[in-house]
Amino acid sequence: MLSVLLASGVANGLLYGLVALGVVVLAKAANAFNFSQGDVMALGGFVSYAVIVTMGYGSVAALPIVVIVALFVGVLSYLLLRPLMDAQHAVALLTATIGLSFLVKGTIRLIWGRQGDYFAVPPLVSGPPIILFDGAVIIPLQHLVMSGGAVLMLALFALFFRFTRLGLFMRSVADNPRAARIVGIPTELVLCSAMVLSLVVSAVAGFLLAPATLIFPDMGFSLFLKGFAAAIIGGMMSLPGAVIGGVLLGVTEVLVSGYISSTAQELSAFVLIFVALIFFPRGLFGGRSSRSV
Amino acid sequence: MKLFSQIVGVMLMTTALAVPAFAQDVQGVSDTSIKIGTFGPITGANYAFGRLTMNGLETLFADVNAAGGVNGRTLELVRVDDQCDPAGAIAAVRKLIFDDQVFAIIGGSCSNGVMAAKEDIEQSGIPFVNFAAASNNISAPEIENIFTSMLTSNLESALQAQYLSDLGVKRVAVVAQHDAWGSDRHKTLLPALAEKGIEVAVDEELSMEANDATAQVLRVQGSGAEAVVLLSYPKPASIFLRDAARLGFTSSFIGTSVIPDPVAFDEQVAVPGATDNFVTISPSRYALDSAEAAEWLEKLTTKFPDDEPHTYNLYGITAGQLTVAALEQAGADLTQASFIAALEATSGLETTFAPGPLNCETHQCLQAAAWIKRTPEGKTEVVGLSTLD
Amino acid sequence: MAVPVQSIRSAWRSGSWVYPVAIAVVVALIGMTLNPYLLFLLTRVVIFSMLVAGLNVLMGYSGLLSFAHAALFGIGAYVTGLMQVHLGVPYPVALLTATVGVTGAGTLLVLPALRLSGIHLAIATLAVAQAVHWVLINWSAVTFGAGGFRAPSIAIFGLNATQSIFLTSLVLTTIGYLMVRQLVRTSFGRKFVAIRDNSVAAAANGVNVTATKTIAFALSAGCAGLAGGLYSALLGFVAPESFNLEQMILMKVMAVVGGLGTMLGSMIGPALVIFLQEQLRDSQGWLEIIFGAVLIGFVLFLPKGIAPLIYRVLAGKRTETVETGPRTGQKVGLSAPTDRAVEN
Amino acid sequence: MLDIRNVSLSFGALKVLNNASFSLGKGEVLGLIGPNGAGKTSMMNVITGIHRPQTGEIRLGGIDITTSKPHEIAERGLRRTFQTSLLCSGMSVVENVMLGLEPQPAYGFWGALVGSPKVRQWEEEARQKSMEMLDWMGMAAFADRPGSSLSFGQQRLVEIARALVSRPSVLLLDEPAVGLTAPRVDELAEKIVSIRTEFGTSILLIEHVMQLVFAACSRVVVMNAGEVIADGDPKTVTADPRVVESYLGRGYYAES
Repeated sequence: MLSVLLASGVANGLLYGLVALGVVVLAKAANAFNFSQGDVMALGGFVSYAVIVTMGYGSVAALPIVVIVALFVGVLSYLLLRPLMDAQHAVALLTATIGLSFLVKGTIRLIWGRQGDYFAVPPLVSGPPIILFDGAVIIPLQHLVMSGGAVLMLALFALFFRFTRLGLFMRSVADNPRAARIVGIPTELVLCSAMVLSLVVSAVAGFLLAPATLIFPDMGFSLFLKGFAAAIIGGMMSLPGAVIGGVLLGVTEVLVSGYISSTAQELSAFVLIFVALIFFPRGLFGGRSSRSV
Repeated sequence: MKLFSQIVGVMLMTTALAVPAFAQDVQGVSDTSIKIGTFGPITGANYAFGRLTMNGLETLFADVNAAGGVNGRTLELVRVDDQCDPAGAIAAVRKLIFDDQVFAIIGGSCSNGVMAAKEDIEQSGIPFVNFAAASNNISAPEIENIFTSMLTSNLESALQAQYLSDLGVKRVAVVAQHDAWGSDRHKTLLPALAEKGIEVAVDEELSMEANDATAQVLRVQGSGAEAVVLLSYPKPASIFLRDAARLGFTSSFIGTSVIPDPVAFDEQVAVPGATDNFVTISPSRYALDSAEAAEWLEKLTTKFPDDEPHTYNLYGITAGQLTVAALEQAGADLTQASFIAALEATSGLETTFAPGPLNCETHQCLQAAAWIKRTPEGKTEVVGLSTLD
Repeated sequence: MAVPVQSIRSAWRSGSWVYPVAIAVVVALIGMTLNPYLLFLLTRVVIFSMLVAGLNVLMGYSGLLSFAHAALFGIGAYVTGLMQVHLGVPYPVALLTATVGVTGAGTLLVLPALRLSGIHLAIATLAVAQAVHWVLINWSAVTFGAGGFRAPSIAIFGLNATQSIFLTSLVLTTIGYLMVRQLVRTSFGRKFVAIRDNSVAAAANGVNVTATKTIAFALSAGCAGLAGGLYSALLGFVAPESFNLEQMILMKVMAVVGGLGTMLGSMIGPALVIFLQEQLRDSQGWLEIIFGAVLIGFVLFLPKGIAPLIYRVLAGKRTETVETGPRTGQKVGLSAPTDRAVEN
Repeated sequence: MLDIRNVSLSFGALKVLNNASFSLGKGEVLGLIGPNGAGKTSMMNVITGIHRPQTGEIRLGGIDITTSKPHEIAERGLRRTFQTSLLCSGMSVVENVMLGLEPQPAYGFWGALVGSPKVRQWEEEARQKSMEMLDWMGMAAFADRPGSSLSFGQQRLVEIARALVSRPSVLLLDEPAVGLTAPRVDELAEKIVSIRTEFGTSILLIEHVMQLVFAACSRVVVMNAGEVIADGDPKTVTADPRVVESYLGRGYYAES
């Protein structure tokens, strides 16, 4: 039982980790948070539904379209919120992203809301689950694809930040925005790419998640909350931390559900958020000093 | 003093607006029309229970109007969105009664909303037929002007327990979502099972947000339950069945009236064979894909081309047929009192979709349910009708 | 004009209680003539004004973001309703207990979180709110679970239930409004604004930042608790979905539209939002899009909300002080470069 | 008045203050100078409790304030200004100054809620005191303007008024001359000197503008790389080769 639980906890956790990646990218580069991330994740699911089910193309075609839509939404969001993207407007920005979240959700409902209540997206690959150790571990292919996709995204992110110019720019803006501006790093470009990147990774997470669940317009917020919890557990500033935080959250949820009570499952994320914020304000992996006021 | 006179002016104006114009003797009834109000979620997450049921009601009204109306009067439907929220439902009901001045209300989809508005409905004495909300507390204990044409949670629970008992099941697992609807069903199912001597092996929660039911499936699997009652909306139920299929857990699965279409549900589960042992209960004896529903399906899709047809449309049709029958019974000299009396006197009324004749003596008019399965060919099949022993 | 404009202006300026009370009396008289539907809406506006006034102390004046207010509002409603139902306590006692209890509970819940600021505080309060919601649903032995329960309504002076709760709410909200407005005009108000504009500088000037945050939170929790208690009697039915995150967002929209950090905004915001909500009752799915657009539009183009515009009309060209200054936590452009941040 | 003994502060591997010691005598105006990154502002943040040093001790009037919180230190009579002007934009100028009097309002929460006579009296007096202070700084004309509408230099003066209004025993000024023109700097120096004579306040002044340091300070402490490298009267210290090397640079004498 434990191994099965762990396997599904890890698969779900990696998805939370993907949302957390988006949270961390934006937090690092722009010191901002975007409530509409969860809704863009839902949008990713709906777009892949439209491509795969409504238009009848394969899953391979869905991914680039999901990314293109997310790029579009990301650039639009950036253009809209640009005046608020600095430290002084943090609260205003957060409030505006709540509005954005409503806009995205409302749009999803306007387009797909009348066609049914919950949509099923066919699995990316079909086939029997992988059974290991005489059935002690059963890994469905969809979980494997989800996990694989999440790990791949993480690897791409790591490479991006290490080896591309834009990635370097984003890192230096995160480390010291003032210095970065002085040495001529295009701050605007960095902020824009952070916003776009965080939404793209969310939409891809939606694309990966969609086949494993049923999609509906309101699905985004709780996923964003869990992604956020994962980011906090991971220290908010560390990319691997975000993914590990996600896995930790996913495993905690499934263990609480399996060994304590399924009623307590929903609570565990909130308790983790609170505990992490109070006792590990820098996360389990963060290392930034804090001031006393 | 000018300020004072301005204030008085504003007050007088407001009074003038607020006092209703008594142009007619019976609220909402003219020589040519009857104004009927309806409320429920038109938008938002629960729109299906509200808007789609309203679509059915309105389609039926259009049908009746096309045939000359009721005693020469056409039926006019006023829709108000309550957003499935208690305050919204109170506002909606008061708007219908005091602002739109409707003759009667046929509506209500979210139990908590209807419960919140119940006091207003009760006090105003307006005839009310609940068409989609399940809670037993809406219509019981009996209140003079409140009726329901929906399968109540008590009855549904009792019928489920009876069905399981007939199957010879001794131990069941319950998997429920803990929202207003789910906990209402849960609260009534447990005593109903106990009464039939059926033991609850495990009692699990699966929330709307869950994307994984591994833990729940494993616990149910380990409990030795012979059947599983899924007290949930299609989404959690699908997640459960998917995970059950992947973990190789087979059992009898019993659905609820919020999953009235096993074919659509099978498409949502999307795992071949996962719903083979799934039977669900429905307040409608024909599914949308049946020959009996074809005529209505066409009318619905013509009238509401943007909305996907749904079993909830049929509940609206049932409520509408009950309303029209009672209006006809009440005669040309229509009053709210005569309409209520006609509703109460309704007995043995055959409707197109209700699984049994409607008897409104107890104000809970529907006392039967259908059991529906998906055939291997992908059609719905009514496997039985049941009424309480 | 019989009443000289000058005297109205000076009355506004001095924070006199005469005008708010006069407005309340007019509202009361108008309210008594309204039909139950409109009176229900008006009472909602009045109750939400109390809540938003408290939220404004937190969000507007102190710059602290909280997502816990819908939950605190809910606790107020539940405590009031449940004490009457379970213990048979009279309404005023239940209401008072709820107010005091929510003040205490809100403060206790958030005390550990006050070490945090900005988004982290917001998320911590969000977690608290979700946890409270979970408890309301699952502690069914006491709370009656997700299905809610019928709460007693009240009757005073032989009036009907809606009129009674309307007058009660109006009186309490007016008193609450006057008290909070009085408070923000004293050193407490300056401390709130100081920790919002710059908590480091505030501390260096002797402001106990944690204590000030706690007071702001306690005060706004108290307002939420009292408003919740009134809401319980207004609805006559208490259920968890009246206090979920969507309601929280609605409260935020009210505060932003009215004008963060202005007391007048706390009254205008709820009125406008509830009016809009009613107008959109028969719209087909545009509600979310419109509210989303309104929120973004205000934050971007009218960050001070509507209240300052009204102040300008009411009081002529006025200088900006605690009552009318910029309140959204953003700084108005400094006349000198600001890139020399505090070294740390 | 203020004793800093062997204070060290580091952020991770970065050592910002290294065993630094100096003291500020009663009624003294002490200049703290050094190159960028020498740790001057960090020193000020350590003194005012914003950062807690890893080692060492800070005493104010003989009382250990090393672990005190910023507001407690302020209440003990130590006030400061900031490098970037930090008036609260949401308040008028006079309200900003009144903030300096906040720790000791003679009324509590309940009094403030109901607006008791005591509250009104205190508020009236506080406004009076603040207006006097603004007047003294020559800023009374701006009293009702929003804090953010003032020029940078004007905000600086208001900030000093805010720090002074509670008559602190020690005042820390962090680069008050930034962005001021030369005649303004002279005015500021005069003000600083008269703060000492008029209120008896001891002043620690961090400054790059040597014009101000020479005009106002009786003694100078020089820091470099987190260490105190010189301590003495301005002329002597600025002649110290180590100081010239590390901070003032060759061009210094040529400029002045």
